Amino acid sequence: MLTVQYFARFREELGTSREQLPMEGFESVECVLKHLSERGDNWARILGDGQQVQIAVNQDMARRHTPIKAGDEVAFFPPVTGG
Amino acid sequence: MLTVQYFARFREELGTSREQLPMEGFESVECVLKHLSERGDNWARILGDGQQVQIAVNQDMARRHTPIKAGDEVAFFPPVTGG
Amino acid sequence: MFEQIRVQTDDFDLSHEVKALREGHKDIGAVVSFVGTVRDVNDHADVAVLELEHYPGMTEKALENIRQKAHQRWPLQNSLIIHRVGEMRPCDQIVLVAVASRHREAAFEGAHFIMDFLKTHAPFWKKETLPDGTTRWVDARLSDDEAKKKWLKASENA
Amino acid sequence: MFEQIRVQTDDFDLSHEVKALREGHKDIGAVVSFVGTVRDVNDHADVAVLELEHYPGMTEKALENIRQKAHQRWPLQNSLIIHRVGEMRPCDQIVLVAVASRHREAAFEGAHFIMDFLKTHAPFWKKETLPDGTTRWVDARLSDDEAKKKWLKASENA
Repeated sequence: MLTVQYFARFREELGTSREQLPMEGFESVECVLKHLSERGDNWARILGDGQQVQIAVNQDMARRHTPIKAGDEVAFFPPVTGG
Repeated sequence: MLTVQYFARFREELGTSREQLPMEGFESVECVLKHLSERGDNWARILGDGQQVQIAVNQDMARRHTPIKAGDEVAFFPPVTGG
Repeated sequence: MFEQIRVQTDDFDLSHEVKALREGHKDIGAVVSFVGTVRDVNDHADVAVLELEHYPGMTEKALENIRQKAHQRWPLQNSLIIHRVGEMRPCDQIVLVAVASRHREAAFEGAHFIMDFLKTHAPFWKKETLPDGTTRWVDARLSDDEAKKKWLKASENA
Repeated sequence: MFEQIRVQTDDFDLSHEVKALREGHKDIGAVVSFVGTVRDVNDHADVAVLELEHYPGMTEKALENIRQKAHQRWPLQNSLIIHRVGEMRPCDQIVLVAVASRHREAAFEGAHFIMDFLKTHAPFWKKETLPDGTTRWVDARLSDDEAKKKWLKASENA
């Protein structure tokens, strides 16, 4: 399994903050994004190709090609605006 | 007349913090320095040619070639070390 | 015990924190602090409430990582990052970064570096509520990304 | 009345001063403060007492001049320089420079600029007393002069 988290605007617009995904041959973050964006409208609009998505894997900033494995915690969020 | 002030190490080593000098054709700070350094040992050592002397004229940082006139307040001191 | 990374809802006191930061380090000659505050106007609209969301766990890890990087890069005696979360109002303090060093150059650069990376690498998000009750998420500033890049460039040239 | 230039024997409170600096400016988003402190070790010798001498009249004029230059160069909402004179001891606060702006870049640069010019253009002199009672005047650091020059260079390139 994979834990996926959403924050801020993504959390609000996708209507969920956290879910478990079965590992379906996800080699990298890219595969997870592709899988999720196939869910339809909001998912494609927010997580689809060309969207500004920041990524964390196991609480470290990551990229689309970052490899993932079962048990990982993956998070998607808009560009951060702290400080 | 000219008011001349000395600060910090200069004040201590010259044994004076303030004096009045008659204006004897002093066109610039350079002339005053030359006049003072002719007083002898400590004066030559501290204010003579090639010494590191910082200068203020009327409470603004100045240079050796800064012109002066009667009534001016001239100050000589070592490089500042505040902060 | 002085915690160098704190994510909290409570406000903080600058004097108190800087004093604690210096405690036990007699060779500190310079402390640079940055305090970020809620402006009442952002992009030409009044702000009534600002809400700070974060990613618990990752936030602390990201901040500690940034802090460590600053210590690797400059000779710093101590440093501190406090970031508030939850609801804040105009003029409230949001963030404190304080850096202590023997000399001022390292303290200024270290604090500036931490703030620039905090802005781009720490998982915080701001949501504004306007006086009419409408809300909007604050957009990331392109200039923040550029501010971060100047440190990467400086590092390559070093 | 908030005095933006102060030369005093008394200590100061950082929180109090930063709060006063921000008072009435709701568009401030960033405050950078620098606190200089007495180190107990300078050039490998213990310091028991530090005495700060200054040039009354010129000091205030020089500090105000530096402050104005910073305001001309960056969009600053407010700024403050407090410099202590007289006798101080290790760990005592000597100087506070605090600068408030809408954004952090100007606040960091403005505070750093003021400190670099204060170090080379404000008439203060430090005299150390060592534990055995001997005294010595602190030498100016060459690096302070170089630090100032980087701003002149930046200005020429601008």
